[in-house]
Amino acid sequence: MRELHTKLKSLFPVGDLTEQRSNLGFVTVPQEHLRAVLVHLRDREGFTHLVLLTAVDWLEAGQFQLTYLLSNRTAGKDLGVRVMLARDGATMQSIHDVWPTAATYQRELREMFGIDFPGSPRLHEEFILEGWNDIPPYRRDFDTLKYAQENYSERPGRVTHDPAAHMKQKLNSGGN
Amino acid sequence: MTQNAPFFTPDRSQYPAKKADGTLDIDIASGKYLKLWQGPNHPGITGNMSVELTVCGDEVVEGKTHVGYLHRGFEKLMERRTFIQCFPIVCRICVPEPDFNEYCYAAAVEELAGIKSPERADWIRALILEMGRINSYMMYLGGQAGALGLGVIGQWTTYARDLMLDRFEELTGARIYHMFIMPGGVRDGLPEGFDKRMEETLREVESTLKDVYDVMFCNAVFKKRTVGVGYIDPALVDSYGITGPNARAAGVAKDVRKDQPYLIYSQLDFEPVLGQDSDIFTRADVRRRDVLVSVDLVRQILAKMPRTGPLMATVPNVLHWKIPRGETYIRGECSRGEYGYYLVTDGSGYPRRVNVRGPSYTHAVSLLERMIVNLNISDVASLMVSLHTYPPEIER
Amino acid sequence: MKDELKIRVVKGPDGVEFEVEPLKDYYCEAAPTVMPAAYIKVVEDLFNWARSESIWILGFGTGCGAIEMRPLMTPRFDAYRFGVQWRPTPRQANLFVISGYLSTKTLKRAIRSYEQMQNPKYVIGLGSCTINGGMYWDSYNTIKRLDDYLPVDLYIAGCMPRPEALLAGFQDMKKLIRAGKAEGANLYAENFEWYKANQKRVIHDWDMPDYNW
Amino acid sequence: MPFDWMKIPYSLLTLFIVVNYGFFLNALIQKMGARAGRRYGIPIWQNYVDMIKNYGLRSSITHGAMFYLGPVFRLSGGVGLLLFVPTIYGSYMFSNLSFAGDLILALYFIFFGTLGMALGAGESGHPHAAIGVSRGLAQVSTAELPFALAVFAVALQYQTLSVTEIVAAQQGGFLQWTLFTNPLAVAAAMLGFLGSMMRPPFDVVIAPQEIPIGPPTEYHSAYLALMQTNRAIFPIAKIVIYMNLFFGGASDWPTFFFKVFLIYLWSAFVGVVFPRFRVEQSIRWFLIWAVPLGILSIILV
Repeated sequence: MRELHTKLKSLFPVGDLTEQRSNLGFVTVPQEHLRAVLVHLRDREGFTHLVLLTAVDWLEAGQFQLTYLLSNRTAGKDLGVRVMLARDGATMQSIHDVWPTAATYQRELREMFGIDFPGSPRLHEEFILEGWNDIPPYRRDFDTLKYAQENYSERPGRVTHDPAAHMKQKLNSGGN
Repeated sequence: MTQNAPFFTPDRSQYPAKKADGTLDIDIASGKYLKLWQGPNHPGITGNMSVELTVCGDEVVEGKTHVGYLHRGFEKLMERRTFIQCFPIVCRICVPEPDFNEYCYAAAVEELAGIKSPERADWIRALILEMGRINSYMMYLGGQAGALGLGVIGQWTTYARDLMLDRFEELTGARIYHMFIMPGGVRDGLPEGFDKRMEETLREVESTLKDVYDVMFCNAVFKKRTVGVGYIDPALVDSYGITGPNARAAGVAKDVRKDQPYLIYSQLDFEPVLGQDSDIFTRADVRRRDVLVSVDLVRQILAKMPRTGPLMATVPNVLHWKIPRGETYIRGECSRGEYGYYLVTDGSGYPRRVNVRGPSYTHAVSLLERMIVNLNISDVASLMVSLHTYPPEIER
Repeated sequence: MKDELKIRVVKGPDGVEFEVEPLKDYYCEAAPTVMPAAYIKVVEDLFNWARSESIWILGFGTGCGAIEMRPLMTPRFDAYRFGVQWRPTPRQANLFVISGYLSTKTLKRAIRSYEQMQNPKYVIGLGSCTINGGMYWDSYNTIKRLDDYLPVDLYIAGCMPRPEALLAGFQDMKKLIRAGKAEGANLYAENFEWYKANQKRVIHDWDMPDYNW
Repeated sequence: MPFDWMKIPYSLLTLFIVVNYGFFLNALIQKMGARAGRRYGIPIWQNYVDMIKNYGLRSSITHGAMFYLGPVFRLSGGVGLLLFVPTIYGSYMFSNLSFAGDLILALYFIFFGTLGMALGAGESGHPHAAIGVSRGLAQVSTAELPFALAVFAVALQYQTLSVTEIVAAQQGGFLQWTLFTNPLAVAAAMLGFLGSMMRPPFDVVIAPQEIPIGPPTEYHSAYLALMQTNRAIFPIAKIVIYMNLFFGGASDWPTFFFKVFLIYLWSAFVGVVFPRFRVEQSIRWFLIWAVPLGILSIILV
């Protein structure tokens, strides 16, 4: 992992390595270098398998984190490539021509986070949701409970306990 | 296309021309093409999803997968549940093999919280995962035969699966959703006499498999329908993210249990099952042999596992459990391929983001859309089953 | 000629008006009609008995409960013994088992499938998620109360209900049908406006006719 | 020849017996399939209940005139086929109207129902029905071919087109049966029989996993009940033809039940253990295996 990171660092302006396990690390890459890094990793370093592509919403920092998780099967190593995007008008270059499966992930990200990937095939077709009329649901500022209560009628009689208070009462009530 | 299989070359003379933006030039009004929806209310579809087929004669010229019918927004729901509250809902993501959700989630939480699950719990986890794998494959074999009209196989394999569910029931107390692998360990040890009853069940599974082999795999009509249909080029394996038996049938020895052994798989003795020329028949055969491997693994696990020792590691008070900031990815080899959980924590009592990587995500969408072209309508159902797709893990 | 077969002008869901010739085009926007028991009691009893002993289920697995359908068709539980069979097309089915949570996308298809079934038709809601949302009580994409959208005759609780519970549910369903109490289709026709309003409130892109036979 | 009016009630009696036997046999065969899958299977009276229920449904939808007529045509195909062949040889009561019909008429009736069904299902406008119809017509044509060849071989052999006379020629010990006097024709016809019974491996027409469930997709309530009735009559009527032509006919009811059961069992037995062919595969199969046998049998005669 460390050698790989050193090598990458000499070629691209990548950030520091977060070593989660001996065979799993995460690096941050500037947005404009992502494609070059991915192609380099795929063709030169044997990271041929795109495991997943997903986003994390850091609402407080006003950023989206895109994670491209690559895997090198022969070496048994995984590398997560992180890209930080500004949350407003988030746009990212598409990598569907590097890995064809990425098109599906990008469709999902556009629908669930509202991140745009210009040029990705069938990007604007509905993927999971149908007739969605609110902000993309996986964003942190979308409140699913509020939406559910506003849109769906509930059957009366459902009680929700706060787990901590409930346990405290249960433990103190009879000792059993 | 490989050299040794020239008869797999598709005939594209009837195929519609491509327009400038890459989409196909299909004029429905010309009467040459027909839109055909397969699903969601269709017995030939694997679960609740649908494929929009454009057919020309009997041949599919374009197929589009539509998913989302089972979307419950798990990844969002988990962001507003504490770590222990997530545990009962993760297994609902994938019905035929729910234990992988529990394992991957538990392992990811343990890794970020710095907990090490006890060794005995690891053995029991592996036991449960292998039992679940047998179940899932049995379901698959029935489905594959059923897609071609051989319903009797489904009867036999589902019966064997029911026996295995009995073992699950006595171990975990539930048939489908076991909720057994908690963050920190497992809920309980093996009950009294479990080994003996397990051995009987395994024998039953083996004898069912023998019947299945005789009736299904030695069947001339079955071979005629499946050999050479739905071929996966090994070169596609990496670019399309193909994992599990679909990749192994193409001759690529992708098996997370061997590549990155998790739990106690490094102490077990097994070889990943490989095939050549990944057509529908080979994939079915690889899975059949994989059941035998799993049966053997269950026997090994029962023989080698420690019978005493703790089942749960010390876990902080789950009501106020906070996990420091970090991110990790945990994967396991489920019956359909690589199953993984990507977990991000931010120091609070709730996960920041959970992403589930289901193997069907790539198999059922991008791969299926590519493979379905030039196929006969009759083979669509069979192809979908043979990719062993399962929609809830696509949309969660 | 019946009124419903005459040429007429209709307004589509997108607001465009067009002419429909029912014998040639397959379009229907007529509301369902209430169809009361039409025969004398003895005949109606015989029919109710036949309906109860021959339950044809629509093979549409809408949620995770569908996985327990397979064991029901196979040796261990074998629901065929009780006259329960699975039909692949809604036209021939009498019972719609909503097997678990319904996302709004599936709800749309479920409504269509339900409306294509023939009167009398029955609905069983399977699992706690059809009763009050169950595990998905705060989910933005699943409905919480099935009986707001379809007339439910029977609920089977559990997450997920065991096959034995389903078999018991079928027996209860039979009792309901035999007693002539399972009139969900007529209930749907009577309260059609209310059901439609509920359905349209959760399905935001309503792009189908209001009622399709 | 003056028309014998008593023939009509007797024919209806035959029809009644055959309908009931057909329902019984269908259920029995379904039960056998269930037993192969280690299930208990449906109750033996289930098909009656299903039929009553379907007649008892309150609503039904039309898709046009042919949609009505499809099941009617199909039923009249089955009934007509039954009425114009002698069910019980040598019996006054149960030889039906066989004095009027001959083999060519029977062949026509076998196809008549399928064609009517094709028109009706086509009218329903469901793409699955349309696909099923095109598959069905292609496959039934090729499956009928060996049967037609075998029938011609038999007709040549006995120098007659009358079913009654063919049966008469086969009396006197089972060695007189066509099965032993012309085995090739029987083999060809039995292979063709598989194809027309809509059971695996030749049930691609109604394949539930591909085009659920083919031509009858849109049929429901009373239409479906008519088709169910036909499903009880038609196979038996067809088997009666086979029995008369190749297996010496039946001179009393027990023989009739036994022979029909055995011939039906043949298709069910094959059906349980085989998946289904694609339509072009099954056509090829008939052309390669069954048709040469039929031609050979004609040549040898």
